[in-house]
Amino acid sequence: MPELKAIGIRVYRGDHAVLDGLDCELGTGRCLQVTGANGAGKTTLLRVLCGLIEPEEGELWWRGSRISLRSPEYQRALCYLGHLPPLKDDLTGRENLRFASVLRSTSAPGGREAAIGAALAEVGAADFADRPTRSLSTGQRRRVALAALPLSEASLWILDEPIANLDAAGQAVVASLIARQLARGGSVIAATHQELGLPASSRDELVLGADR
Amino acid sequence: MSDFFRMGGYAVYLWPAYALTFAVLAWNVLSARRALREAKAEARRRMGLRPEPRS
Amino acid sequence: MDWTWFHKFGSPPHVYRLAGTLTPWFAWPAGLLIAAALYGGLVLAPPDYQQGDGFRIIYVHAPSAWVSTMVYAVMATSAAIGLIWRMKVAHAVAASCAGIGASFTAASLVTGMLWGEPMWGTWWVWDPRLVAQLVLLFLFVGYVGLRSAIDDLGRADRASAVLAIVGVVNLPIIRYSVEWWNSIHQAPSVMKMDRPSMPIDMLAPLLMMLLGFTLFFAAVLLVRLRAELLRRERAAAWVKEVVS
Amino acid sequence: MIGAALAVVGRDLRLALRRPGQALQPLAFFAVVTLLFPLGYTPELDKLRQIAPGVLWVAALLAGLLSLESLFREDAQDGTLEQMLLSGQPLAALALAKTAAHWLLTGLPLTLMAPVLGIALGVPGSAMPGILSSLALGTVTLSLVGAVGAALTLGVRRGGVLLGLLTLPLTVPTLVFGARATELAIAGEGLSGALYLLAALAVLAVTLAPLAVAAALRIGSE
Repeated sequence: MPELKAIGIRVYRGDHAVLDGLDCELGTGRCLQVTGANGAGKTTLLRVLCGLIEPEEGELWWRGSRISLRSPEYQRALCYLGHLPPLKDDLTGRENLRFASVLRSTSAPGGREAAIGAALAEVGAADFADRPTRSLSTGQRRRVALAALPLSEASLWILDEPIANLDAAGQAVVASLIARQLARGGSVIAATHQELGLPASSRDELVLGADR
Repeated sequence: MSDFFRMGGYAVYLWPAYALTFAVLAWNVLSARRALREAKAEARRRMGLRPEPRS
Repeated sequence: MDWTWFHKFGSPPHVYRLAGTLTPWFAWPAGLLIAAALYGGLVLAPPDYQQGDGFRIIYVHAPSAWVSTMVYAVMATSAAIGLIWRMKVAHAVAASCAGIGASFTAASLVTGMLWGEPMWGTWWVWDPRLVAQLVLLFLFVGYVGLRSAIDDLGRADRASAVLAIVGVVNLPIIRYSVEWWNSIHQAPSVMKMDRPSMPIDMLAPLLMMLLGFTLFFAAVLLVRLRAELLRRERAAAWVKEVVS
Repeated sequence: MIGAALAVVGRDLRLALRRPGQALQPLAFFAVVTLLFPLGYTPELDKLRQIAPGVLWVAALLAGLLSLESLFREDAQDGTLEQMLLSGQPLAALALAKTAAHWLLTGLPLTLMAPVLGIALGVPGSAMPGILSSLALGTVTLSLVGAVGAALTLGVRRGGVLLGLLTLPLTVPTLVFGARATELAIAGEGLSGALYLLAALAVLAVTLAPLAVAAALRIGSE
C-alpha cells in the first residue's frame, strides 16, 4: 500500500492548466523527487499535496483510503517546508521552533525543550539558535527551518527546494535528514533539480511537463 | 396635457425620478447586451486565432 | 432523490442555452407590465389626498428598492451555493448580479431623495431605510472592488462569496441598529409612509411595477449570465459551437 | 487546540513587545485624530461634550482599522500563516487567537486611553466607567469584523483602501450602540440596555467571524 497516491490532479490558473490530470505515487519509506522546468508546476503540485491548493479535479489516497486534502489527521501527519523558511524575524530560532512545535501539538516524549535542542543539533544550528532570526544569513535560516522537520514528528515531509542556498555541509545535512526519515519508515517528497545525495534504491523521480 | 406634465407642481421632482429610473433600466439592458456581444466577439476571435485541430 | 436537475444547473452549456431560451419569456412580460403600470400610475391613478401627484414617485422608487434587495439575496444565495458545492455556474450568477444591484440601489437612493425634498422639505433624512440602502450600496461597491482586485478568477469567486455571505448576516443587524438609533434621535412619525389601505387603482400599478421590475431583473441577469459564462469558459469546446 | 491557540496569542504579544513602536502607532493615531476636533470645531468644552461620543468611537474605529491591515499580511509573507493552515488545528480557533491578540494589542489599549482623551473633550469623570465598558465590548466586535476584512483582502492590490470600504459599513451597529452608550454615560443615565446590545454583537461576532476568517484565509493563501 503506497503512503500517498494522487489520481488525475487538475489545477487551472485562468485558462491555463498548470497540472493537467497528473498521477503520482509515493511508496512508504521512499523519497519522490519532483523535477521539471520552471513553470512546470512543481510548487503547485506540492501545495496541492499538502492541501493548500484545492485542485479542480482529482483524488488523493493516503494509506489506502481516500481523503479530503484538509483532513486534520492527514495534515498532522505531514510537514511542509516551502521555499521561504517560515520564521519570524523578531524571534530567535529556538523561539520559532518552540512555536512550531506547540502549534502542531507534538507529543515530544522527552520534553519539548530537549526535542528542540536535539533537532537544532541535528541540523547544526545549535550555535546560532538563540540569536534573533533577522541577524542570520540565508543559509543559517534554512538550517533553523530544517530543524522543524525532525521536530514535527510527521511521517510525510513535503519539501520545496530543500537544498537551495545551502553550502556543501548544509546539503549533506539535508541528505542525512532525509535518509534518517526514510530509515524510520517515513516518506519524503522533494522538488529540486539538484542531486539530493540519496541512494538510487530509495529514490523515485517524477518529471513534470515531460509530455509537452 | 400640460396639466399632466406639471404633475400638480411636483414635476421638478417627479420627472427626474422617472428619467433616472428609466435611464438605469436602459443602462442595464444596453450594458448586458454589450457584454454578451463582446463576449461572443472575443470567443470568435480566439477561435479564429486557435482553430480546433480537425480529427 | 434524482439529482440530474442539479447537475444540469452545474453545466455551463446547458445553462447558457436555457438562459437564451428563457430571456424573451421574461423580457416581454417585463416590458408590457412596466408600460401598463406607467400608464396606470401616471394617468389612471388618482392624486393622493395628502401628497397630490408627488406620491407617483412611489412607482419607480419602491420597485427599485425592492429589486436592489432581491438582487442582493440572489447574489448571496448563489455565492453560497458556489462556495459550498463548488459550482462554477453559481459563481457566474453571483458575479452577474453585482452591477445590476448597484445600479438599482443608486436609483432607489436618488428617487428617495427626490421624493423626500417635496414631502419633508429635505433631500436627505437619516431614515433607517435610506441608511440601510446606503450600506447596501457600499456592500455592492465593495463586492465589485474585491472581485476586481483579485486576479485569479477562482480566488475572486470564493473570496467575494464569503463577503456576500458576511453581508447577508450583517444587513438585518445594520437595519435594526439604525432603526433603534433613529427611534432615539427622531420622532418616528416623520417618515410614516404606509397607510392602512391603498385604493385599488393606486395599488394595482404598484404591484404591476414590482412584478415588472422583478421580471426585468431576471431577463437582464440571464443575458449577463450568458456573457459571463462565455468569458469564463472561452477555452471550452461548447463555446466554439454556440458562437459559430 | 487550546495550547496552539494560546501559543499564537503568546507569539503575537511577544512580537509586539519586540517592536513597541509599531504597537504604539494606533494609539498615537487615536490621540491625534481625537485632539484635532477641538481645533477644527470649537475649544468650548460644553459643545465638545456633545460630540464626544461620536468623536471617540469614530477615532477608535479608524485607529483599529489602521492596525488591521497587517494582521495577517506579515504571517502570509514570511510563511508562518501556511504553517498555521497546515497545523491540523481548527483554523477558526487560530483565527480567533490572532484576533484576540489584535484586541489585546489595540482594542484594550485604545479603551484604556479613551478616558484620558475624554477629559480633553469635556467628558465628566462619572462617565468613565461607562466609556470603558462600552469601548471594551465594542472593540471586540471591531477586531473580529475587521479580521474578516483583513483576511479577505490578504495579498490584494491596494488592500488598505479596500479593507476600509469592506469593513466600515459592517461596523455601523457597533458604532450606533457604542456611541449611544457613551452618550448615556456622559448624560449620567443608565446605559445597561446599550451595553447588552454591544455584548450581544460581540457574542455574535465571536461565534461567526472566526469561521469567515478561516474560510477567507484558506482562499487567500492558495
